Amino acid sequence: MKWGVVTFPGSLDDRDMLYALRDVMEQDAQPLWHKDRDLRNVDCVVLPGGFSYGDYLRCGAMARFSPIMESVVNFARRGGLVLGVCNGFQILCEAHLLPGALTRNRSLAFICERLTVRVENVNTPFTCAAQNGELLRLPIKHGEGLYVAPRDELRRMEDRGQVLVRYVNQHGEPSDDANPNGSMNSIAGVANDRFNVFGLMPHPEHAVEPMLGGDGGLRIFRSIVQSLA
Amino acid sequence: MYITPKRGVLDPQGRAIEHSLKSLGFHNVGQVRMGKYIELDVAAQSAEEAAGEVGRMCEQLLANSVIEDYRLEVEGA
Amino acid sequence: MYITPKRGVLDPQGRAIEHSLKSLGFHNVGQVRMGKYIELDVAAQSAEEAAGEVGRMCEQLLANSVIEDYRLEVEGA
Amino acid sequence: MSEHPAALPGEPRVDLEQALAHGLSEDEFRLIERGLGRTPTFTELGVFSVMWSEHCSYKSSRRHLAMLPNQGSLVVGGPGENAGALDVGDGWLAVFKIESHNHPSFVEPYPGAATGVGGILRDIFAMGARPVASLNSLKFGSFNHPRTRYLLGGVVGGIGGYGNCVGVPTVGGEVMFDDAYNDNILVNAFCLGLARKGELQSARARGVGNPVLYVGSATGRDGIHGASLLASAEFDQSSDQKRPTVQVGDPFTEKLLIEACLEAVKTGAVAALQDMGAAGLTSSSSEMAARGKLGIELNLDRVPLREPNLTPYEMLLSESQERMLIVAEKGREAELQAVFEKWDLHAVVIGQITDDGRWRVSWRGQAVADIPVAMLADEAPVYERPFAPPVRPSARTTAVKQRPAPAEALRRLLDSPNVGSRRWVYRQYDSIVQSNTVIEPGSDAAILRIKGTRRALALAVDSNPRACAIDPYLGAIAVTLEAARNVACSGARPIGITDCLNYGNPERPEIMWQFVRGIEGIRDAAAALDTPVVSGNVSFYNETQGRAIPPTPTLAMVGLSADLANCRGQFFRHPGDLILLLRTSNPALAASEYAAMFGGEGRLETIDLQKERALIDLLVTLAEARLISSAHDVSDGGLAAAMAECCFSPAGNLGAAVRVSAAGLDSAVNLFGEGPSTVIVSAPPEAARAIEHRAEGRGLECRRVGTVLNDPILKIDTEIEVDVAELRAIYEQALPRRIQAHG
Ligand SMILES: Nc1ncnc2c1ncn2[C@@H]1O[C@H](COP(=O)(O)OP(=O)(O)O)[C@@H](O)[C@H]1O
Ligand SMILES: [Mg+2]
Repeated sequence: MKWGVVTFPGSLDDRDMLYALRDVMEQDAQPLWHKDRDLRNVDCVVLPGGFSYGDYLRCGAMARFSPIMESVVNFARRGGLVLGVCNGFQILCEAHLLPGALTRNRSLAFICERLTVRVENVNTPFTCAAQNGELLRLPIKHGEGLYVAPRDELRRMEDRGQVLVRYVNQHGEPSDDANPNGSMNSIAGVANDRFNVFGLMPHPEHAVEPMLGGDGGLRIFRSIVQSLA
Repeated sequence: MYITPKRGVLDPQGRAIEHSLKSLGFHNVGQVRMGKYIELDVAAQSAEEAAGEVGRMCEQLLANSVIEDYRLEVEGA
Repeated sequence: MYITPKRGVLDPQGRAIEHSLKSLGFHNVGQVRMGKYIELDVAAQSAEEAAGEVGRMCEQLLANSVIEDYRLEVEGA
Repeated sequence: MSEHPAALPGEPRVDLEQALAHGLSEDEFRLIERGLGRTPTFTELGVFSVMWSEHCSYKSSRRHLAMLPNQGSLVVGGPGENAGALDVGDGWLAVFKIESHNHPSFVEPYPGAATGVGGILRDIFAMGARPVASLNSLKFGSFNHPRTRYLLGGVVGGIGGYGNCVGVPTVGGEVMFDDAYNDNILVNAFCLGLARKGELQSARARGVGNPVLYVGSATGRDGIHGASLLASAEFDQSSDQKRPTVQVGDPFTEKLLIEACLEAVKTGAVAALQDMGAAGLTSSSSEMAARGKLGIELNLDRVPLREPNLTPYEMLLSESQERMLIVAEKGREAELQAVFEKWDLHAVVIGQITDDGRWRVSWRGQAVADIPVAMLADEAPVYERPFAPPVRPSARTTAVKQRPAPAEALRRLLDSPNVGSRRWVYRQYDSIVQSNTVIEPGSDAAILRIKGTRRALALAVDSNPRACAIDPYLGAIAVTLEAARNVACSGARPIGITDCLNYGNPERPEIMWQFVRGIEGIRDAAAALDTPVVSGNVSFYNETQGRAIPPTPTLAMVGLSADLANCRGQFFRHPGDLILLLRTSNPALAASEYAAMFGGEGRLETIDLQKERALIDLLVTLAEARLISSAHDVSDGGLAAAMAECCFSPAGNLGAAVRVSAAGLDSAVNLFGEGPSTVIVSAPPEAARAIEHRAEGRGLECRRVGTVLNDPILKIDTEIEVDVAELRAIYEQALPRRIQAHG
C-alpha cells in the first residue's frame, strides 16, 4: 500500500510520521505538499500534528482551505482512508470530515505526557489489529484537545461505535483524573460514520520504538496495513 | 465582529478569568465569558454589503458553528 | 470589553487571518486585527460604577498595558 | 553616493548631550567623531549607540572571555561565528549556544521568554544546522513575592508557546526560586542543532558584488532601543506612533523561516547567513561585512515594512523578530527567492557586498550612513574595568534555626520549590517532537539520539548562584563540574560547553571581580575536563536599585556517547541491585537548600579538580562497560533527597535500604549537604566488584551502601524510614500547590 503525509505550513510531526512509516514500519510513504492537489494515488492520507498556519485563529481552521484539502475531502467521500493526528484531527473536524470540535484544554495549559487509551471498537480499518479493550500507551502533546460535540450527536456516535479510543486510568477505566484535557466522554479519537476517516489527539507516530517510550502506536498503523491487505 | 463560545460549551478561559478576578477581590463579578474580537476593514458600497461579506467570512472561516456564535457590527468609514 | 494589540505591536494572528481570507477569495479585506472579547456581569448601582470597576479589572488583570489597548462597553441589565 | 550623509528633515541635532542620552560616553562620542572625521548624523549616532553597547560589543568582558579555553580536537567552529560547533562523529556536527533574555522577560514574561527562544534558534539555523533541542535555565524570586507566579506562568508559557509551535523539543533545563531574583529574573535559553560535516554555513560575507537579501518578517518598530530616546523631546514629536514597542514573537513564521533557510543553504547559493538579533539590520549587515573584511551597501527603500513611515533610524535599529540576512552568490538570487516564496516569506535584495570596507546606507536617494565597517563591528572601545573583591565577603550565613528530625527534613526538602519535581514546568513543553528524545525531562540530563547512527548526545544546564555568592571562583567550578557530572551520569562523555554569564553592573569593581573570578573558575574546570567553551553570552546590569543578583554563570554541557545503548537515567531499575556511593569529598551545608531552609554556615570545601575529572571518567567508563543500571548526581537537597529521587521511577515506585553514615561526618551534613561530588549508582550485585576495582584504580572512594527494594520504602541509616509514595506525592506537589495557592 502507499501512504501520503501532508505538510502544511506549520506542520511539525510530518517528518516524524514519515520516519515512523518508512524507517520503522518499512512502508512506502511520501510527503504531500499543501499547495498541490494531486494525492499521487496513495491508499491512506495522513494529516500530521503541528500548528498549521500557527493555529492563530482556531486549530485547523485555515489548513482546511488549502488546495490539498479539497482533494482529501473528495478522497474521503470516495471511501479513501484518512488518518488525522492531533492538529490533523483538528483539521478533519474543521473540514467536517469528522463530527465535533476540539477546544482549549480545561487546564488552559499545553500538556505533553504519556498516557493510556483504550481501544473501543476493533471493527474498523484503524483498529482491526488491536484486541477489543486493549490498552495502548501513547503520548499526547497539545493545548487544544478537549473534544466537544452536541449531546445528541455524541449519543449517536457512541451508539454506532464511532469513538475508537478513550483516555483511561491504570485500571483501564475512564475517569476524570485520567482525562487529560476534559474531553466529553473521555474521547481521545473518533471516526466518521463510514469508518474511513479517523482522528485522534494522541500521537501513534511517537510510540513506535521501545527505546523512545514504547510502541503502542504500531497497533494503529498495522491495522491500516492489515485492512488494505 | 465578536465570536463567543456557544452557551453550553465549556469556556475554561472565562472560568479562569472569573476565578482570578474574584481572588483579586472583585467579588461582584458574575459569569465571565471570553471570546475573540476581530476588527477588519472591508471595501464595500454599503453597510449591508459589508455585513453580508463579513457574514460569509464568518461562516466559512472565522467562526466554527459547532462551538461558537458570532455577531457583527459595521462602522462606516 | 475589547482588548486589542496596540498599534505597532506585531499581531501575527491578525496577519494570518488576513492572509487566509485573501486566499479564500475575499480580496476586499484590508488590515485585520485580532483581539479578545470578554463579556462579564458586574453587580453595580450605575453604569459609571460598573465601568469604573471593569476599568480597574482591565488595568490589574485583563489587559496588558504595554502591548494592548482596551475599550469598554456597558449594558444595563 | 560619495557625498557625506546629511541630517534628515526633522531629525534632532547631534551633539554631546544627544550622545549621552544615547548611552554613549563623552570619550566614545569623541572617538566616533575622530573616526568619521565629522559629526555623525542622528541615524549614525543611533547605530553607534547600539553597536558600541555592552550587549553588542562585549566591551567590559571581551578581554576576560579570552581566558576561556576554546580549542580542542572536536572543535570545528568557535567564538566568532553565531554558535560553536563540535564534531560528534559519523559526519555530524553539533552546533549550540546559550543566550539570556532576562530583562525583556521581566518586563513582559510571555513575549520576552518566547522571543528569547526564537532568537537562540536563529543563531543555530544561521549556521545551517537544524535545531533539534532546546533547554532553558530560569531564576525567579521567591513565592512570597507577588509577581513570582505571574512571571513563572508567563515565562514557561512563552517558552512552550514558541518552542512547541516551531517543532523543536524542549528537553531540559533548571528552575530556581530565591529572593535574590525578586526584581531581576533570569531567563537563559539554550539550543542545539545538527549539521552535516562540510555543510556548516558561515556568517562571513564574501564576493564583492554579491547581493544581500533580506528574508523573513517585515520590519516594524519593535524594541527600538528606546529608553534613552524617549527622553529626547524633539524626537518624540509625533508621540505615540514612535513609542518603542515590545517585541512579540511569531513562531509560525519562525518555523517557515527554519525550513526555508535550511533549504536555501542546501542550494549552495548562500555565501553567508546571519540572523538579525540585537540591533537587527545594523549588526547583522556590519558584522557579516566585518568578518569578511569587506564593505556593504544597503538601500532602505527595499526593506519590507510592517507599517508605513518608518525612519531610517527605526529601520536600522528595529529588533523585529523572525528576520535573517543572506549574502547570495551573484546571479543566484532568484533561486533563493523561489525557496522563500515556496514558504510564503519575503526575500528581497536590499543591497550588495562592496570592496571598500564601508557600511553605506541610502534611503530615498540620499545617503543616511557611511561608516567604516571595522569601526562598527570591531573597533568598539574595550574596557579594562577595575575589579576588586568586596571589603566584606557577601556570604549569606543564616542563623541556625530549629532543625527538624531527618525524616521530617527530607519531607520538607522534597516540598521545596527548589527540590520538588519540575513536572509542572516541563509538562508544558513538547519534549518528544523530532523523534529523538531517549531520556525525557526529569532525569540528570536529556539524551537525544542521532538518527541513522548509534550515537547519542546528552544535554544538561546548571548553575549554582548560592555557591557563587559565597565564592565566585569555586562556585563557577562547582557549576561546571555539576553540568559535566549530569552528562556523565547519563553515560555520555562531556565534550563541550556554552556559558551564559549573568552578573550585575560591571562598572562596580566588586561585580567585575565576581565576573573575572567566575571566568577563571570556568576556565580551570573546563581545562581540567578537556571541555572547550565554544560559545556563550554575557548578561551584565542584572540589578535593580543598586542590588545585584548573585553571580550566576549558567553552564550548558554537551556530552557524547558512541552507543545509545550505554545511556542511563537516574532512576533505580531493578530490585536487588546494589547501591553504591562514589564520592570525591565530603559534602557541606554551605550553599545547600538545607542551609537556606534551616540555617547553616557558609564556607565551600576546596575542590580537587583531578579527582573530579577521575570521577567523570569513571562514570563514562562504567556506562561504556554497561556495569551499572543507573547513576544520579547528588545536588539540591543532598544525598537523602537524591536517594528518594532515584526511587521515583517513571515505571513505578521502587524502594531502597541504605547505610550511608560516615565516621567523623555530622549526619545532617552527610544526608543533606551538597557540593562536589557524590554520585549514587545502582548495579547488579555481580558487577559490584568490577565497579569497585575501576574506582580504586582512579583513587576514588566507592562504598556499597545498600540495595534497591521492590517494596516502595526508603530506609536511610536508622534515621529515615518513609513510604516512597508519600515522598513522591510531596515531591510532585511542591510546585503545583504553590502555583495554585492564589489563583
Ligand atoms: N526549565 C526547565 N525546562 C525543562 N526541563 C526542566 C526545567 N527545569 C528543570 N527541568 C528538568 O527537571 C529535572 C530536574 O532538574 P534539576 O533538579 O535542576 O536537575 P539537576 O539538579 O539534576 O541538574 C531535569 O531533568 C531537568 O532537565
Ligand atoms: Mg543532577
